[in-house]
Amino acid sequence: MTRWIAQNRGFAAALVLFAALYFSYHLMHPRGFSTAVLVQNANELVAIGFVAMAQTVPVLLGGLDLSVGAVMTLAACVASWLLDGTPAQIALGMIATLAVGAGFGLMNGLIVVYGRLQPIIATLATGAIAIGLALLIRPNPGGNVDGDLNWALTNSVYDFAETYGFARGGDAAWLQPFVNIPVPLILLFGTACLVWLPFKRTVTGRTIYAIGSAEGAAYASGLPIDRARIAAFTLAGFFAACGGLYLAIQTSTGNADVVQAGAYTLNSIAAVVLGGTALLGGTGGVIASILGAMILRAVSFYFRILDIDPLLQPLIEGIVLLTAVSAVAFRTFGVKNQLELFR
Amino acid sequence: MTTMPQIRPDDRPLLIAFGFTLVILVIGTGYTLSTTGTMPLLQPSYLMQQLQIGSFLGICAAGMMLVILTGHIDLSIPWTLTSAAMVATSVGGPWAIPAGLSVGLCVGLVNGFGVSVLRVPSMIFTLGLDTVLRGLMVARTGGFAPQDTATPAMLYLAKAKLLGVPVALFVWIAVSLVVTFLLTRTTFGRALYATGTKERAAWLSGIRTRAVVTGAFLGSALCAALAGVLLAGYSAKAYQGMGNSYLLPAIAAVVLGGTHILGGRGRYAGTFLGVVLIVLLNSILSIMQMPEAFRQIIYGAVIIGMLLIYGRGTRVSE
Amino acid sequence: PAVVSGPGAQPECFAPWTEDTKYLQWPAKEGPYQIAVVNGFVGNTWRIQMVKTAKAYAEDPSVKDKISEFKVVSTGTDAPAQLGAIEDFINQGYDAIITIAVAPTGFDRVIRLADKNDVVLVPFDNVLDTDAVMQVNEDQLAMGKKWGEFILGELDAMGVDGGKLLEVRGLAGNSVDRDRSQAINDAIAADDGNWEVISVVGNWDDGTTQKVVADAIAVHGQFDAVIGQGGSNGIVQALKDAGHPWVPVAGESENGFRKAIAEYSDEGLKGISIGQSPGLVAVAMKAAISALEGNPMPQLISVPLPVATYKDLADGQNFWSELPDNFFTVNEFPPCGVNISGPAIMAETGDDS
Amino acid sequence: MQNVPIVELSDVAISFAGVKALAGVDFACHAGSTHAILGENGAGKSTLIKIISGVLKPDTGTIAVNGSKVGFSGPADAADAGIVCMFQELSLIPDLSVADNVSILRPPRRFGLIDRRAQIARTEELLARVRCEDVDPRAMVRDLSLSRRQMVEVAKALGRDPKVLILDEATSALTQRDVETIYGLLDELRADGVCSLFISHRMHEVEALCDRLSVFRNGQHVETFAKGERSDAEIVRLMIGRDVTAKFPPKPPIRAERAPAVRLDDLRWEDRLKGVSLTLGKGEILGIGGLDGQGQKELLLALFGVLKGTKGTVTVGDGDGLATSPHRAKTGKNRIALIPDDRKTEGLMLSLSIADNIVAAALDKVASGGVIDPGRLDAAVRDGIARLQIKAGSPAHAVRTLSGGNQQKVVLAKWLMIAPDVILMNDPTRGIDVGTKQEIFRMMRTLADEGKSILFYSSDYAELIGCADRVIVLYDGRVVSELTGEAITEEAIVAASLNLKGEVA
Ligand SMILES: Nc1ncnc2c1ncn2[C@@H]1O[C@H](COP(=O)(O)OP(=O)(O)OP(=O)(O)O)[C@@H](O)[C@H]1O
Ligand SMILES: Nc1ncnc2c1ncn2[C@@H]1O[C@H](COP(=O)(O)OP(=O)(O)OP(=O)(O)O)[C@@H](O)[C@H]1O
Ligand SMILES: [Mg+2]
Ligand SMILES: [Mg+2]
Repeated sequence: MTRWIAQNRGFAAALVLFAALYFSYHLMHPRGFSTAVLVQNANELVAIGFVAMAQTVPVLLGGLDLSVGAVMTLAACVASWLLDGTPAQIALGMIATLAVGAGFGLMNGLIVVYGRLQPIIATLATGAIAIGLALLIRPNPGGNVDGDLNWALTNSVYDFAETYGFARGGDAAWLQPFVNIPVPLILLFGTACLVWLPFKRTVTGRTIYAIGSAEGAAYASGLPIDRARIAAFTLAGFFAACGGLYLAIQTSTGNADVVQAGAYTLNSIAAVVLGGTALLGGTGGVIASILGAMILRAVSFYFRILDIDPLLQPLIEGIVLLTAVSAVAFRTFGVKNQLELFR
Repeated sequence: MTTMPQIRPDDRPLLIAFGFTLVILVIGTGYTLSTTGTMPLLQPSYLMQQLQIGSFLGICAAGMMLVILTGHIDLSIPWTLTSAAMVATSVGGPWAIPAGLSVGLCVGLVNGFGVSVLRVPSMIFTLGLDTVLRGLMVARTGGFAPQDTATPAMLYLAKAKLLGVPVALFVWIAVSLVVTFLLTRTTFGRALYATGTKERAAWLSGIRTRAVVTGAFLGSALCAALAGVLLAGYSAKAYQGMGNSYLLPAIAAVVLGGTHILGGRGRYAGTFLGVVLIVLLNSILSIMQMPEAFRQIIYGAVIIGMLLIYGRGTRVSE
Repeated sequence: PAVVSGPGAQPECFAPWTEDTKYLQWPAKEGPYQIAVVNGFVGNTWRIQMVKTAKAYAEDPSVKDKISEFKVVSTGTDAPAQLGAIEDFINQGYDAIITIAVAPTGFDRVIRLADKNDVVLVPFDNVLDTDAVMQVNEDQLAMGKKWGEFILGELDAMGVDGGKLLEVRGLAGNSVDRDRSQAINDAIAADDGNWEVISVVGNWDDGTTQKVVADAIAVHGQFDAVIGQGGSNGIVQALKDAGHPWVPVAGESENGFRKAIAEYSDEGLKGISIGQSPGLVAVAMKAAISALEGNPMPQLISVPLPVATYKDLADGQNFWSELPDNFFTVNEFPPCGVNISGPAIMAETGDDS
Repeated sequence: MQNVPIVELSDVAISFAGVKALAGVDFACHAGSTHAILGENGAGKSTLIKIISGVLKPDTGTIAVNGSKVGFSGPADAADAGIVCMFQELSLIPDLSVADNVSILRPPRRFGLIDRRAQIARTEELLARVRCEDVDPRAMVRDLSLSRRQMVEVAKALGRDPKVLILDEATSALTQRDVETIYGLLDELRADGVCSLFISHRMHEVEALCDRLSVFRNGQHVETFAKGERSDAEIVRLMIGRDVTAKFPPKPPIRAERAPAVRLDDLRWEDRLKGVSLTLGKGEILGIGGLDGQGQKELLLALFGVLKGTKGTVTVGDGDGLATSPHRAKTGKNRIALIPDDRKTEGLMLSLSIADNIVAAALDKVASGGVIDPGRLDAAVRDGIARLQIKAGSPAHAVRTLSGGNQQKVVLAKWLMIAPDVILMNDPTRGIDVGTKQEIFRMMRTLADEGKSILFYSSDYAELIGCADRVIVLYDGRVVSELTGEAITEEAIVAASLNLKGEVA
């Protein structure tokens, strides 16, 4: 345990910060600690959570993916055409959406690896392409998404069961311990656990960490560098598409909003940093970034329960962000060997 | 792996960017000839106008390049620019421009402190500061800069013409000369490249890397502030969000000019060409009335395509 | 809410969009009410003026006693955050939520929750593609039509019946841009003159508009008129800089634009200024309160277009030559008892320089 | 040994940007032998083994393994063929655990996923084989000392079941005990029929270990012969083309009284320095000995202003205190220079040009008022290159194109340019060939004679004995012994290093 904290100091700090923030939010909320509030918070988290996950993978490599927000938007626009009809059609639509995102990520990976471009600049460019495609697919916001799907996935497990009439409409005894869990939370953490945790324990996954930590050493050790890079960007595209898919379901809409895409990309980087993952790569993880996204969101929750001048809110938001990321830095004052500050 | 003939690898991006600029001019002229029978792109007056507008971007890019050379990035350009403009117009009078520039001074120092002393990743610190600046402007002005009209001096710098050439262009050229001089002929320039290549080794060589990084951010913020002051002159007033469209093009211009995004390598002439290229590309797309969707796609494709042609970025084999 | 038949309360203020507009009625609640405004983007003049108007109106004697709690939040252009904020206020037990939607669709879930909890949800300005909620707006199609017809009328009066028109569009992909542009072009198409329309994208932003108009002038030489959806200050600036002769211009309601019309109309700047008013927020708040009191309300409330042409500009009344360019002149709606003028909010801001 | 060579290169050539690194090389090595590769810096040794291990592809020529031609597309292919390489720059991943590193390529799996528990068990086994039971498999590599890392690297190589094991200066940072362990291991491996290729600049190691030697010079394979066929002097002549008579310049007579340049009194820092007191005289070369990681590095860093929170008093020259940053150290009344041990990340800016590196520490010397004078700059660079005889095509080339030895010279040139009064050296000859070493030692003596003071840590006892006027030995952050003149012997240093007397001097 002590070793875990020592090796994951950033994550531990983020966890404490989030717990404190979120707990006091509930204390102050008129309907704190209720399923409704939890469901609402979870819904708000999913898209940014997925995009933060997406950003994490290239960051672990020591790169940045500036196209994650755009890929999310592209995926949402694709999904807004495909998520209607019979259950089979909807399922196919979902798969197609995720495939589009993963495919776009794959393209990023191929460009970075075989074009030998720096990820940050390659994805800046492909991000523009993704937004362009999204605008072609959805020149104006709109879409048609199955209403049941929208309702079932944006509520608690009970509503999910009720909508689709399984487990006796949600009243089955075995389901009772879970009925209050928000479905979006299950989707988010489920994807993280089912996709990321196993992936991390493959050679390719470990190579991603190795590249971020010491690329030359990773190559000299014979690790599959190119494959890992491509996999990382593909995975980023996949996670971003998960975010887009959920966004489309949540809003029943595709909206090729350039500004929103940009905001998501930048927020994803903030989330990654808040979660304790080093932008230089090598340490950190996807779960930590979800936590970072939760912190970002939790900060904005306060504007809804506290009486804060609306025109001061952007300022406060900025100061909180700046303070949070600088707080991490106060460690630098404790560093006794100044060489440790310079990588 | 044979010897590179004549062309030095450093010059390649310059030549390619220059060639590409010519290609754009040719395509654009072909288009206007075939549609309207005119060729505005080759008229000096049109080019001057484009360069006048491009000078705001050019000045931002010059500052951004300093920061990128140190291996960092400055995302606070948009609201530094806006804040400087809004402060300048609200102070007004002879102190307008100094007041605007002093906003840049403060922003640069704060960024430099956060990045080099606190060692927060620049990507995130400058983003945070940008948000704070936006918040400050929203809060302070409440939507109405007490006085938002540009002073005569600002109008002169941004709009007037000297010998038929826009003064703004002279400002851009002056900034370019200063930056080129800084980079090639001063100890600060050498220290900048050294720090960007390997900060650890530079620091152990007794280079004050914190000061160097702070200097780079200072340069960037001052450039953004200057661009803001000029832009306010060009629009005759300052307004919220006037800097929004200067961040990504500035980064793109620097990179298209052959500067390595991770720092340590790059020449100013490249950045200058990069700006010209982007300005012309934009104006041709708008002449063609290109829909936003295709505009974005072309933009992305051009960046990728050119970088692929540069063929930089060595595979790590060690 | 129940769908009822009209007429609704205060028809002089809450005018139905068309004759077919249905009416909605919520069960009457005891006041005072908790009301929230969920804004999206913040960081341009219009939105800030809107927020200030909302706050000022909440203090207005006519409604102050009816509001027990009033909050404004801005979520940025982030759909989940906006939906989340709305849902949060529903959860907190707010009675009415006013919002500028970040997208015209995607609100199904919060509409459903609002109905379940008898919360009045009022989108305004950027409205929703649905008839399930009460909405407040100016008619964008009518606005575009008016712009187009006015310009063509002026040209006709000048004896011009063909030539080049410059259209400056707004933000790509936005439904307001789509509606306005379509109406403008329909009006032009309906004219029997021989018009060539050049479209450029100005994003409703002064700087972008100024640049694209300058570009268009440089390429096309001269236009017979300009129709801009926004960023009107930029249009004027670009014409001035290029030494372009003054021509009829249609635009928004920025103070700077009106100042320019007043100054140059003799020289040919025959302008029309129609504004999407930040004061809409006050109308939306008033409508929400009225609905909470149990009055039948039109589902789609049409707020009259505040039109001013070069003929009826008066300094100190519908523009202020002493004041900055950036604020939106039309703010009050007398039929609704919304009397917060732009300068009044400005006075509240104070002059701190 | 008459059988088919396990690795055979025929007519291999490779060049980098026009510089021939290897040309027309025929080379073979056999199973069951330990084969040394010798040559001065830049001779092409590292390039050779990079070709063998698949890191580089030759421009021409062929490689055969066990008689059949192969074309490796990367280190992974070579590893599949049983060729395992320990590079001179470690190939460990700092942010992964020791266990992860040891099994990095072919980890034990369960259900297709990496089995952490099996991995740890395997690592413990391998660490035991290299007598490093003290290393925790779960620890992060970045938390280990350099010598421990090298041993982990050895364990990692062993874990790959090598047929050909290549050690490129893999022992350069090892302590005596670990070196012995490796000797033992290599003997075992030889008995198992493994071929070991061993690159080292330490002749005594080669002597002790290898049965065959190959000498390279200027990118060409000069000769291969069995151990004992040639004398040391002959080998050196083959390597550098001339005789090296005395390795170390003669020491001046011992002088009792020297004006102090640096005085330390009870210097403490964290738990690494526990009260170091010493005096470094003007014109003196003071050697620091001891096992790796006893505070030597920290001592040098502290004097250079890198460490914060030091306690105790330090007097530099007449009355100056401890610098607070390298910049202060460099620009103080008494200028201090530090030659760091890791030149790739601490000494050099690899992708910058040779010229820029040489002037990096002395920018203000070639500038007035912050503006550089190109004439003075060129002169200074030329002077630096000439003074240290740096072998370089053009000063405008990136330093990374230089061989290791020449890179080290660039570091030295950089610091000589500020005309330092006190030079701190952290293992300055690591990976440097005999010829260059000799030059460096001669230069150190010249500097000392000019009145400069040198504080010099070396992991090689012979260097301390041959070069230092006085030697102090550190143990656990304390000076445990001070040796002067005749008393500087290997026995004395080793004994003090192990703190055998148990006394504190
Ligand atoms: N990537 C490269 N680019 C340019 N030159 C190179 C490159 N790699 C090696 N060289 C050159 O090839 C020659 C041989 O270098 P190599 O590293 O093999 O020497 P070495 O024998 O290992 O020397 P040392 O004893 O210093 O390790 C040197 O002159 C070096 O400058
Ligand atoms: N990233 C790189 N790109 C190009 N060439 C490189 C790169 N890194 C190293 N090299 C070249 O590869 C050659 C071998 O590298 P290495 O670091 O092993 O040098 P070396 O000569 O063995 O040095 P040392 O004394 O440390 O032995 C060097 O001469 C260097 O020129
Ligand atoms: Mg070597
Ligand atoms: Mg070597």
